[in-house]
Amino acid sequence: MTCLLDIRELQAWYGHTQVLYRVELQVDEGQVVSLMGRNGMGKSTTINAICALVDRRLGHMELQGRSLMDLPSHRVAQAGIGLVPEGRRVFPNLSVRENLVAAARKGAWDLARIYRLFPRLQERRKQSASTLSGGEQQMLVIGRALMINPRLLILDEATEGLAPIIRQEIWAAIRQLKADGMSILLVDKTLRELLSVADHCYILEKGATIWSGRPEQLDRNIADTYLGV
Amino acid sequence: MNGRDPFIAFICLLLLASVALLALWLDEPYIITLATKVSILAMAGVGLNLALGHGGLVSFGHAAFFGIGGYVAGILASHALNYEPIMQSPWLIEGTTRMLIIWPIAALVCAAFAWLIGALSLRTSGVYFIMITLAFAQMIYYFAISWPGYGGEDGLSVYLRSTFPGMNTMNGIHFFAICFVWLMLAMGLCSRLVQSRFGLALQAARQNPVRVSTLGISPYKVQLTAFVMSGVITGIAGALYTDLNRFVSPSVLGWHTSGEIMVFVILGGVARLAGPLIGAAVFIILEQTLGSWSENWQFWLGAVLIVMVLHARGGIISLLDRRASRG
Amino acid sequence: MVEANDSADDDVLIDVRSLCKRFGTVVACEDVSLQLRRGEIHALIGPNGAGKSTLIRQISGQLRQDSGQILLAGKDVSKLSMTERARAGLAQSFQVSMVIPEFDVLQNVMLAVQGKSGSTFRFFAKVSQQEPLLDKARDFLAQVDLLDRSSIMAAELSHGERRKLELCMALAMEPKAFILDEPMAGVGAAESRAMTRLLASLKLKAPVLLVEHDMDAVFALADRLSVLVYGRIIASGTVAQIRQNPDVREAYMGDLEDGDACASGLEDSDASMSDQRDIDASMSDSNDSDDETRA
Amino acid sequence: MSASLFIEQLLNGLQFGVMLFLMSAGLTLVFGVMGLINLAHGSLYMVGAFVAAAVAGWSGSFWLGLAASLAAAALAGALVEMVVLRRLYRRDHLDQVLATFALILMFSEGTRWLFGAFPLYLDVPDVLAGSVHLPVLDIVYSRYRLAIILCGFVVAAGLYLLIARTRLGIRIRAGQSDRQMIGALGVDISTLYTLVFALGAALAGLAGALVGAIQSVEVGMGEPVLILAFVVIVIGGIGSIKGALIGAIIVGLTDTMGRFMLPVFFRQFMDNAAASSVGSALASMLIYILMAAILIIRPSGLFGKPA
Amino acid sequence: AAADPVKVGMITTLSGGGSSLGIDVRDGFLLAIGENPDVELIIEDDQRKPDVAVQIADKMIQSEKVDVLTGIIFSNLAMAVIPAAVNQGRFYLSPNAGPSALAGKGCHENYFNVAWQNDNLHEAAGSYANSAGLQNSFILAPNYPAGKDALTGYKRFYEGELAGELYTKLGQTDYAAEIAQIRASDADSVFFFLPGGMGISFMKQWDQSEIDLPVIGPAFSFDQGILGAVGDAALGVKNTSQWSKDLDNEANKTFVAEFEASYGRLPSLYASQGYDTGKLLLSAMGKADVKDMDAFRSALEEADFASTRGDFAFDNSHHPIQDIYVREVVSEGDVLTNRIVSTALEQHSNVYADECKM
Ligand SMILES: Nc1ncnc2c1ncn2[C@@H]1O[C@H](COP(=O)(O)OP(=O)(O)OP(=O)(O)O)[C@@H](O)[C@H]1O
Ligand SMILES: Nc1ncnc2c1ncn2[C@@H]1O[C@H](COP(=O)(O)OP(=O)(O)OP(=O)(O)O)[C@@H](O)[C@H]1O
Ligand SMILES: [Mg+2]
Ligand SMILES: [Mg+2]
Repeated sequence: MTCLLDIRELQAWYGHTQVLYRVELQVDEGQVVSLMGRNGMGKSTTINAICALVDRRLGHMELQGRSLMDLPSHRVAQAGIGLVPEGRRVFPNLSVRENLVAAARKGAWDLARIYRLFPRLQERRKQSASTLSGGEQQMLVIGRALMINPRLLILDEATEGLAPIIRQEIWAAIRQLKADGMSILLVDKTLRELLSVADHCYILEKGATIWSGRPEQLDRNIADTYLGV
Repeated sequence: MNGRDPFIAFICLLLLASVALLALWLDEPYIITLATKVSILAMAGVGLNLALGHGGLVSFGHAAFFGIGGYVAGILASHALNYEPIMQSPWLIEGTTRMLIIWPIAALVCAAFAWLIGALSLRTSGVYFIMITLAFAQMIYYFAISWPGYGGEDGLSVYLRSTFPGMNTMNGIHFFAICFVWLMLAMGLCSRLVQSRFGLALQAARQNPVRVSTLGISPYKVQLTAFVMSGVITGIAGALYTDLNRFVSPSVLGWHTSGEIMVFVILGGVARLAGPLIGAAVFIILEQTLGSWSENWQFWLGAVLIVMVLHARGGIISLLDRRASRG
Repeated sequence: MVEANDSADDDVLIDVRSLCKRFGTVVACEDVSLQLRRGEIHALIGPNGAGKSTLIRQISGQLRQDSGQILLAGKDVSKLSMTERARAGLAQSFQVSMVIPEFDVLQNVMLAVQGKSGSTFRFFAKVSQQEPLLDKARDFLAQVDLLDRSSIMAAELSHGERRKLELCMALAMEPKAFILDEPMAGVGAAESRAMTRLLASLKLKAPVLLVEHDMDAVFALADRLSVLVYGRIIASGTVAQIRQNPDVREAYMGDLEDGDACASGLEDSDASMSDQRDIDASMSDSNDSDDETRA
Repeated sequence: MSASLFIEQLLNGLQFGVMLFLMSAGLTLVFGVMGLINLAHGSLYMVGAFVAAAVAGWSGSFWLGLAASLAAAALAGALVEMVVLRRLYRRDHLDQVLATFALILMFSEGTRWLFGAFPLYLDVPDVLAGSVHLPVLDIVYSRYRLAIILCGFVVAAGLYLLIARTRLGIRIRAGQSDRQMIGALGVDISTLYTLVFALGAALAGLAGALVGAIQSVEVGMGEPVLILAFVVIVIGGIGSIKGALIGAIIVGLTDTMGRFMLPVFFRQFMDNAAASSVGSALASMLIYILMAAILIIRPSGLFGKPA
Repeated sequence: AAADPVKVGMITTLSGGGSSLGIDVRDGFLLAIGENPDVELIIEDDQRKPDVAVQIADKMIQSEKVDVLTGIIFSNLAMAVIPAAVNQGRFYLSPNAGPSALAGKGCHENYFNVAWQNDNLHEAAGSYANSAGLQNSFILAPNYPAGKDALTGYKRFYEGELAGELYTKLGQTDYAAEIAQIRASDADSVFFFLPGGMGISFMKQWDQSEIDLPVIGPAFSFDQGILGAVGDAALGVKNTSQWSKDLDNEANKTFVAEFEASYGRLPSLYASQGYDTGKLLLSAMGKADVKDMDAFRSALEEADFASTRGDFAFDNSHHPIQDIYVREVVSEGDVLTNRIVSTALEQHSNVYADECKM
């Protein structure tokens, strides 16, 4: 299997404060990788660094052998990364449909398929995104990221605020995507699901990769120390 | 506000005072006039900064208060100089040239206007607030232009500065002292205000009014109070400006004046204690030096301002800040 | 309007009576009645878009209802503004974090304390020198374990930390009733147990109306549950009653096995011990995985 | 006052309104849709008028001047965006205010430098000179003004379609609310914004050239327009093209009818000169009174979405 | 004869809108002064802001210690500066702007107006209307003091009826509504005072409306600097002025020729006023030392210089007594300019002079 995303020795800053010190992360083609760690350890920052949303200055970051370090965020996305950001950043002044088509690119995922996944969005397609319920917004951002038909889908707490029944659907969808061959990088707090779907796990502690391995390898000890479980 | 702000403000005030004293020693009365002008405009800026910087109420109509304060001073003084009472029935109201009477009246009138304008304008927010405050200022401007009573567009001359006990206000340095003390008072007041409980609520209301109201604090009341205070400070500066020029005209009410006061604040540093002072001083120095240097000085002024915006994020004061934190 | 026999019930702190709200054609709230009693945690669950946040916004005053009434401790507050309701004793946390971004953590909490004490219109004394205010704020921060972050700007907090701050601000208001919209969202697996404990302790101070999708937390905490679907309350009762209700399972929980809580895996409460054992088993398979760690 | 004069004044008001819309069309795009406070919009309008006048004077063809004005304003706009404004999107609105205020100074003085201090000449093209006789009510109307109305409506329709219906429009609006996010989804928002800003500038230039033919082409002509354009957009509700058009027409009608009717009204109580003076004083305040009233009743304009 | 050089401070509008007027005044003045070593000239831009003008005046008086001030274009700036300046013992020579307040009760011994009292050209227009047999004028001006003075001035001499009287908004650019009212009235002529861009806009729109009525106005909207921008719309319009390029006297011929040679454009009314101001100053300097205020004042009062407008004298309020002409806009080759057709008022002074106690 070829390596899709390869991150080594990544450091990143918010303004003058360094947040990432040494992040190591590999995502292989078709793999589901999960990124774990307690609150504030730098999971979202790592993801933002991949997408060029924070200032990353040092380290290596390659997508299929092509360096991402100097690319602006839109080029990163064009290279095939779809992001579901933390905290539902819908475009509030756009309608649901407009949110979905704003950045859409041709591929397997189109409006019809998104609506099939989330019928709720079809019901609300003309409504302004700012008036959606929290869960509906979450569906919308997932749909929006899928609409750009990425090679690597990044989900940062994508199931937050969703009802259990929808959450099950999302996990089912993730399994389906995996089966379709999409690579996925996941941050989530539902460890059970996470561990059952992931091929590989990374744990971050204070901005550095502290552990990595297959989910089966995650033992009580490590979980206790770094995930506080 | 920022921890170093009082210190920077102190240095700036010291500098301003020493410039004026130096000018006195070198017998350069015009420099004193300029220093006085800086004090007055900076004070207007301090007023605006309270609303715009700390309160997030971007008022594009502060010329209204500057002008109203100015007209209050002008009207009172001109009546006194012409020996015509302002009103005869039902009460006799006479004009006056005593600053100690003019100031409270200017403050009261400005407070009333600011309260009215603020109460209505605060129903809106953001860009709409900018425009509705502009609308009120423009109404007053057009009223002043076409109302013949006090000179209309031609303005109102008062020939002599109003008086202050123990001072010869026509003497440049004396008048400078008055304006300078006012500036210090205004800055001191703002600095205390911002660090008080009220200031905390005001700044919070700027950032997240909904959150503030769910904490049991009414953002509307807090903002309106700040807006009135801001209007009063700017209004008193306006009254002083009339005395500086011994003249007031509708041009101080125009949107250019609002824009200029705003530019002082932004140029110096929004929500920073010494911001308006630095902004006004730099702007006036640029105007003077470039003006003597090139006929197309406005072009160069624009160019310098642009360079400043692009490179001094957070205003000129942030440059000083950076220097200080490095050194 | 208030009937004598209703208001006689001293135990009811928040009494929502046949509330209705629609947005155009969307009915977000249809004839909803609900009571929050002293000393209880009343959880409100329901599918996404059911109208939970809308209901909460009406109670807090952010939205005005189309019809119906809201009583707080027997007093009709339906016409009061948000500020007045907060002053009457409602504290709220939001689904999307609402903090004062450019204030540090301590200042955020101080503002809440100040709101509670109603001392905003003091213009001269420096807040930073007011020890009682500071002490109180620090005290609350300690309760949510954020004290060591107190000088960080709220905007720079991580998502989970911000949720805690939000809760802390509600705490600092020392209200008559808490209304919390998804307080657990974003709180990591590690912290969620502490958070659950914190929430449980809240009801000793004042009753809690809790909206939450994290079923573990809900089942562990709630004394009573109401289920909202398409703007209507379709069921309410104890945890046990609701878990068995087929309608609720169909509309909301899906095909969850008993005890198979979905919110989190490793840190399950007693309700999902079987689960826990599974994972323990899977972990012991890989006892020498430490080598794998990329140091 | 005859009925036909009244109707003609209504028409004049409508016409003035559409002209106002044309003047604010570019700003609607830049300010209303992109969310950028551009005080230098009036300067781009002035650039359009000056270039049109200079090129028309030199070549003798109005149409060549018009084309040149579009090109020059678009170029100036693109340049300004790339050199200055691009760095300010992420900053506070206030920095944009300061920067574009500085740009006004540079444009005004630069124009005076290039073209001299004296007003320039620009006349309507021969095909559009003179007036047409409207058969209804016996009204004579300027052909050129009718052309301006037409142009205003075409621009309104075009902008509406662009913003509401095209993918480009959706992206521009998305960028307004969250620039970073639309970038992270793979849209090159910087280039897009440069283009849109240039388009807004070109519209300002177009208005400058068209209106310049019936008004005075002089340094400083852009400033009153700027204020009016902001008024129009705010009344209509920021971000709404329909709002801007309707806002413009309301302003046009209010202003024209105010100027016309108020003196007539005051003549009931006072002599001619005084009535005219009081009426006109009130008329000049009228649009601001209107704006304040509208915002007090509807805090986000007629068609704006509540914040 | 003068011992010391005379220090002259010129405050005029050199930037922004309205700067073309200031530039003309300055250029005319410079032309008159020439390379005279006895005149030390300081020029400052007032930006058309009254407060700036006042501060510059203070500077010139206090720091530069000028003897003579001049240059202000606009009445509102003049009102801000002149009273204070003359009270501080400086001479002020006005090359433009003569507000009535400074002609009547507010007159001052040190204040000399070399252009006109504000009402003069409008009065001449009224008088011309009578002589042209006009019976029913429609008159309009912006709603501010100078506009009101203009209409009052016109009505003071005009004897016919008024078809309408309108005050427009200051800075207005669209006149469709006013033109419609004129069309609907039964006026036989239109008199307007709309300075600067307002006049240009009005004339263009008037022309396009194809209403066939005679238009009269003061020279301001039909002067050299502005005619180019109004274009053919102005052809044939009668306007009143105390000066014209084709005035037949030696001083004027030299002035026009020298001005064209020096600046490469035709001189305007304002340039002639600036020029006359300069010449007046030189004539006084030749007779008295500026430090001897009384002598210098008498020298100024004599107005012993060759004015571009022919006969020139000061009345008791120090405003000109002069002929005011009616000019017609004509085209000479491919440029538009003015030609004198008649004299509207002869040896005209101003109505406020009686109130002046000096
Ligand atoms: N805008 C910012 N400026 C400065 N520091 C920040 C900013 N955003 C986050 N941080 C800091 O960076 C660190 C890592 O934050 P990050 O959001 O990556 O954590 P996380 O692992 O995603 O946590 P969570 O599970 O709570 O979302 C935190 O300590 C946080 O305080
Ligand atoms: N202003 C509005 N205009 C139109 N529809 C609205 C508006 N506000 C909310 N809605 C709709 O009302 C419904 C209820 O929304 P609400 O936010 O109350 O849901 P919720 O139960 O909190 O859902 P979640 O669990 O996903 O947060 C949603 O379908 C939403 O789209
Ligand atoms: Mg995170
Ligand atoms: Mg919700």
